[in-house]
Amino acid sequence: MSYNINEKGYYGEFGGAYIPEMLYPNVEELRQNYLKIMAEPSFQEEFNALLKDYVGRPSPLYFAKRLSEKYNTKIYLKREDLNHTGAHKINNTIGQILMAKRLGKNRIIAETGAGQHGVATATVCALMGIECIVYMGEIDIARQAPNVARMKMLGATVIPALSGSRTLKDATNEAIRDWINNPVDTHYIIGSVVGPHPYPDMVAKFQAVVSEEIKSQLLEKEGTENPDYLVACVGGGSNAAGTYYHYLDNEDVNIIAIEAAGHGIDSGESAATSVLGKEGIIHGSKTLLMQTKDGQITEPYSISAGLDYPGVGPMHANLYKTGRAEFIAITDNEAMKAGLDLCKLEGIIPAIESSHALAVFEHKKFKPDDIVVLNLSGRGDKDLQNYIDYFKL
Amino acid sequence: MSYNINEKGYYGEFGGAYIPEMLYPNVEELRQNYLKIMAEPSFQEEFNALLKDYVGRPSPLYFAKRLSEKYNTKIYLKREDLNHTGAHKINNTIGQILMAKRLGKNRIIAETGAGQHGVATATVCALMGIECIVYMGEIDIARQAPNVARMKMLGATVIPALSGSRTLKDATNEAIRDWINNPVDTHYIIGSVVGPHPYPDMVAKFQAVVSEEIKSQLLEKEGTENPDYLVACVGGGSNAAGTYYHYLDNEDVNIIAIEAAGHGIDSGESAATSVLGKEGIIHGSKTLLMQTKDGQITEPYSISAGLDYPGVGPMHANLYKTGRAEFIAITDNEAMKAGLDLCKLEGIIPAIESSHALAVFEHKKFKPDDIVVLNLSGRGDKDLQNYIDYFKL
Amino acid sequence: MNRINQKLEEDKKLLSIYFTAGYPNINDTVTVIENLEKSGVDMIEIGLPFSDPLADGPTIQASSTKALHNGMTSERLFEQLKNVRKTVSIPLIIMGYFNPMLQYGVEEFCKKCQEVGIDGLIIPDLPVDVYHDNYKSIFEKYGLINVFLITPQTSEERIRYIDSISNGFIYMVSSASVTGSQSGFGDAQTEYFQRIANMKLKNPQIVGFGISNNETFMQATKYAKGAIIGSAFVKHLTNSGVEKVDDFVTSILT
Amino acid sequence: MNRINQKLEEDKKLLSIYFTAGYPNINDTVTVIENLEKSGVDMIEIGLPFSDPLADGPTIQASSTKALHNGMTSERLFEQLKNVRKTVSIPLIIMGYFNPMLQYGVEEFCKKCQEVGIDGLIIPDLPVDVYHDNYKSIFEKYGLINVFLITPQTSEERIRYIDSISNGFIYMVSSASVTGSQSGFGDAQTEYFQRIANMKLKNPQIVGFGISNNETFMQATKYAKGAIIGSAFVKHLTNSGVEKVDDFVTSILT
Ligand SMILES: Cc1ncc(COP(=O)(O)O)c(C=O)c1O
Ligand SMILES: Cc1ncc(COP(=O)(O)O)c(C=O)c1O
Repeated sequence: MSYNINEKGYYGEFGGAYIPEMLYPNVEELRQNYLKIMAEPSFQEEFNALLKDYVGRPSPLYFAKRLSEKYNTKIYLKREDLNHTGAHKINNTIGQILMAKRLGKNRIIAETGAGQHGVATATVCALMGIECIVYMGEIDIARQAPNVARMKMLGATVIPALSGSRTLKDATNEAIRDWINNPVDTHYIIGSVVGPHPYPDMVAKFQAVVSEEIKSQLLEKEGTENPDYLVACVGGGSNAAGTYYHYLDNEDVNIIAIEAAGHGIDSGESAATSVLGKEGIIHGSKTLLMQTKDGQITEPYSISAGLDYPGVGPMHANLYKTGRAEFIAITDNEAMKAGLDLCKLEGIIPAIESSHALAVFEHKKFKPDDIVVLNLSGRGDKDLQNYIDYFKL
Repeated sequence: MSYNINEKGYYGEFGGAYIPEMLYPNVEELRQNYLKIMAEPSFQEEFNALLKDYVGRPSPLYFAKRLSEKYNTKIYLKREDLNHTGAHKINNTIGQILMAKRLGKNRIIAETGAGQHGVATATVCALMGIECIVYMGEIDIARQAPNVARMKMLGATVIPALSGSRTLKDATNEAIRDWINNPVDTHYIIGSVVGPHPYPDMVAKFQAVVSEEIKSQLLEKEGTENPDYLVACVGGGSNAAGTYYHYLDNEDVNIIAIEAAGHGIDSGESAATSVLGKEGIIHGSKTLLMQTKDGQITEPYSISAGLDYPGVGPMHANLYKTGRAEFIAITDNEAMKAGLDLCKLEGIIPAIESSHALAVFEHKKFKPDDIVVLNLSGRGDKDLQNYIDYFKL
Repeated sequence: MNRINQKLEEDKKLLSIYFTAGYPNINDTVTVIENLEKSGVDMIEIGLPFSDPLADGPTIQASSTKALHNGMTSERLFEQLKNVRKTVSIPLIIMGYFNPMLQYGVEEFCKKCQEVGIDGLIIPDLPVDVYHDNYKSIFEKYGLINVFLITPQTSEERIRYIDSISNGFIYMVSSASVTGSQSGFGDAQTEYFQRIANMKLKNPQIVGFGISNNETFMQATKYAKGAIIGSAFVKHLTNSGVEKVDDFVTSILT
Repeated sequence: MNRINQKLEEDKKLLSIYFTAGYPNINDTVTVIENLEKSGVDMIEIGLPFSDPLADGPTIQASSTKALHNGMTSERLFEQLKNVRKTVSIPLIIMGYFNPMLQYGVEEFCKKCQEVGIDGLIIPDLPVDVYHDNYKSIFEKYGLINVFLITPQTSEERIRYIDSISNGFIYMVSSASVTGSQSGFGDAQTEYFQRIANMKLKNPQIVGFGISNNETFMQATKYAKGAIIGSAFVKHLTNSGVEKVDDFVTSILT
């Protein structure tokens, strides 16, 4: 049994491309070409060179000594926070901008939640001299102000999404609308393993460099490629997909996915899709999503803009359904505390998204000789004001 | 002729340790031990491991294609902005915290201008679980708010310096006062190649990893270890010292040092020490500094908090005096424009300090086949508000 | 014979109107339908509101949000339509996104449609292939016509494929865009309308998106069998209420 | 014989007072000196203000800033002191940081000191070695005593070295700290005072830093030859002005 995508664009029963006909030419063009383009030596070469010299890869696999002591286990942090622009998102945008160029596109659109994907997209557009429009929920614009400023510096146009919950979901709707309106010259750089096939697979493949590096780094440090556990937070699921990718079918390695419980699973203000979601269609993909029994998509809530999304990518829906991954929901409070803890113990200020992953250690007891690799998906510079307000520092 | 330090702690006629007797035991303890400790294999091992796994070194040497095209020369950026905490400063604080531990110190103080050194110090203190006090000018606290927030997150105490120009110079005074008051258990982590011997040399040696990496990276990319030019901004001079270190005595390589001209050399609001300074004593070191004819230290001005310092380290005073380095002064306006240019051309938001270095290309014409390596000393996240206000974005 | 097919055989250009069920007020649905028929409209698309209508522009999205807020659901809509066939005889189509239908159960949804007298469905985010492989037989079992969209970017090959599996009409999107975003048609549209007409498809085409007045209605129907008006009508409902439906229809037809 | 050495030979505990030249007002310098002598002070340290007085606490720093603001410079100070020896006979020491002296020219500075009747210098940031190698002969040429500091952290060996190159007194910093930061002495200080006394140095010691009233003056001079008051006096000047110097000195001595 494989947990990877099949030829039809499905993970088990999840995935596919549930898109309006207006998007068909774009998505189909991408579907027909993405694997071929990614396989071209010139693509590989350019992609790898940029990851190395521009993004700063490989990102370190850092043994967190004081954190490990606190929880009496062996914790390695995969330092995606050290990437250029401060999160894993750039791995994907580098790949997609090269893809867009080869598809002859000269206009880029993107949605963003935490703003990391928006910044990463604005960045690669500046790098290539291509026009960039980023949709961002009005609420997220307010709570991730530094990233809005960065996008402007980089020359991108940031358009507020004013509908619905005015967060990531709605920004995605707006981006899709833009794409419908601009079907020829525009490439839509989706920021996570969501959306219609082939996006979930393409984004996962661009992020797969994370687990590729983990394998060789862990081999060097521990004499084995296999950790006992992989831990990552799941908004749409791209940092998690990258972390799991090369281990998906290796059941010696346990997979843990962390979702945002917001004020608590039962509070009505949550984004814990696996617990609260049901199968359905969101943003062109059949997956798990939070919805009313009538099929209206629920407005999610999380303190973390990057996890404030009512769905998960189809890969994760399948990992949940099959039991391959253990899903744990972490509240705002637990995440914030875990984030501050990392600051104090390791001198690393994590993105609030990543803080959710870090809270796993208060939830689950690991054995002293367990090797736990956790994706520190981003740095917390964008979240400083939230932390400061929260802790009244 | 060597441009490195001599046994007495001088670069040519600059350097020495002009300190009150109250500081003598501390500085002397350091002077007697620093080379020995740095040479210990266990020190080297710990230092290098942290630089790799925690800081994320080597930092890339990135060929800036679009910038190179614009200026018709070959521009490589040494990406210190990708280091953990976002600037070169961490190279030094990692070294010094290991030094402090070996000297048995359990309390750390530091001064900071842009806040990068303060953050880098707070970071390593958190990493090692050591108390940290950072002095920062009141003006700098206002203009580098994100870094103040970061220091708080990391558990450091930030104490405003309220005297004088309320910038870096005054923060340094306050830090020195603290050290005088706490002579036994405290190590003072100076953030640049300034202060009494052995600080300038010690900090330069910790930063020397920058030029060590440039040599091998350039060899890989261009088939030679030697660029035609090295460019770095000079506040106190630590990123510059690191950039030049292994090339100091190799006169095939031209050295360019960029200072902050503020509103202009003759405006009375400047920090261009080489042009405006004279020999004198500042913060324990004989060097060039801006002063009245009566020997009072002048209050400097630069839009960049990290360059807003009336002196330079003694290494740089000597490079200036001997003509080994060319010094160029860049105004606020030129720097800001160069910074925005890098955003738009390369998708990199530089620290305003580094933007000064980037303005070199508007000042000096390089040949098409010149290889110019420029130290991109830090990222601009801390400066977003300044850029936005300046450009009314 | 399905009412849609019957209507398409009439020798006239058809005017089809879209509105959102439960808008402006929850119980306006049937009133709007009745008034539309009385005003001389040929066909009606009843919008089943969805929280995330990604093919729709701001006007229809706002009406959907309002309708949901009013309490509209699939269940409620079927309830409202229970007796619609006692008073209305023109073709009725439900236009909605796939997720609410999926949650209702596709077969159950189709069954209910048949029960209340719905003739067809337009589901923008249900792709042709998925329909063909999974749902075609269900739709047919309940006598429902499924309507597919084509756009100026749709390839000739794909148009022929869509034509082959369609059995009512083809919804010809005037330009690739979300609803409500165009005003007036240019050369590109005319060229496109003509190109499609020349393909001599087995299904007639009805143009949608961007029709808002008599002029655009005339342009659109020069080459096509009919035209659908959505946003412009919803705007009219917002401004003038359900009683003035007549004014709007008159303004389009004359 | 230098006035300092003469004074040190007197069989009494010495009270030395520090103040900042040109403070509170630019022309107060000589008035303060005269009033101090009249009040029974044994020795005066005239602070040459510096922009960055890193061994000083807030009180003295603030007075320096004010004095600079008032226009005090080395030149101006020498000007003010031109006739001081017509009215004042106790030892006068200039205390200042090295950079202003360096800019003035060290030899020129020393020459001026001699001309106006200055007996010695205290330069906190001129290290013993640098003095010894570069400036000792100049100081001696102009008959100036240079005073070095020791602190509780200074090693015995270094104290002996400092004693060997001193020819006046040793400035014994009561505790390692900037000026004005202690209030009262504890066991550690007493132990330190005693330890130094037991070393039987050739130069007498005068205690500075942390002396602010009769009690601390008595404690400090129990083992040492005298004591220096700085911040407490500057505070008094700030609050009570130059005419009330007498009150302050009386409060210390009785
Ligand atoms: C730092 C960080 N981590 C995680 C996420 C969540 O996205 P994903 O689940 O696709 O990794 C985001 C999204 O913005 C992010 O910025
Ligand atoms: C990014 C950056 N560059 C340069 C400097 C200037 O310091 P130095 O001259 O020691 O490199 C600073 C100081 O804070 C800085 O933050």
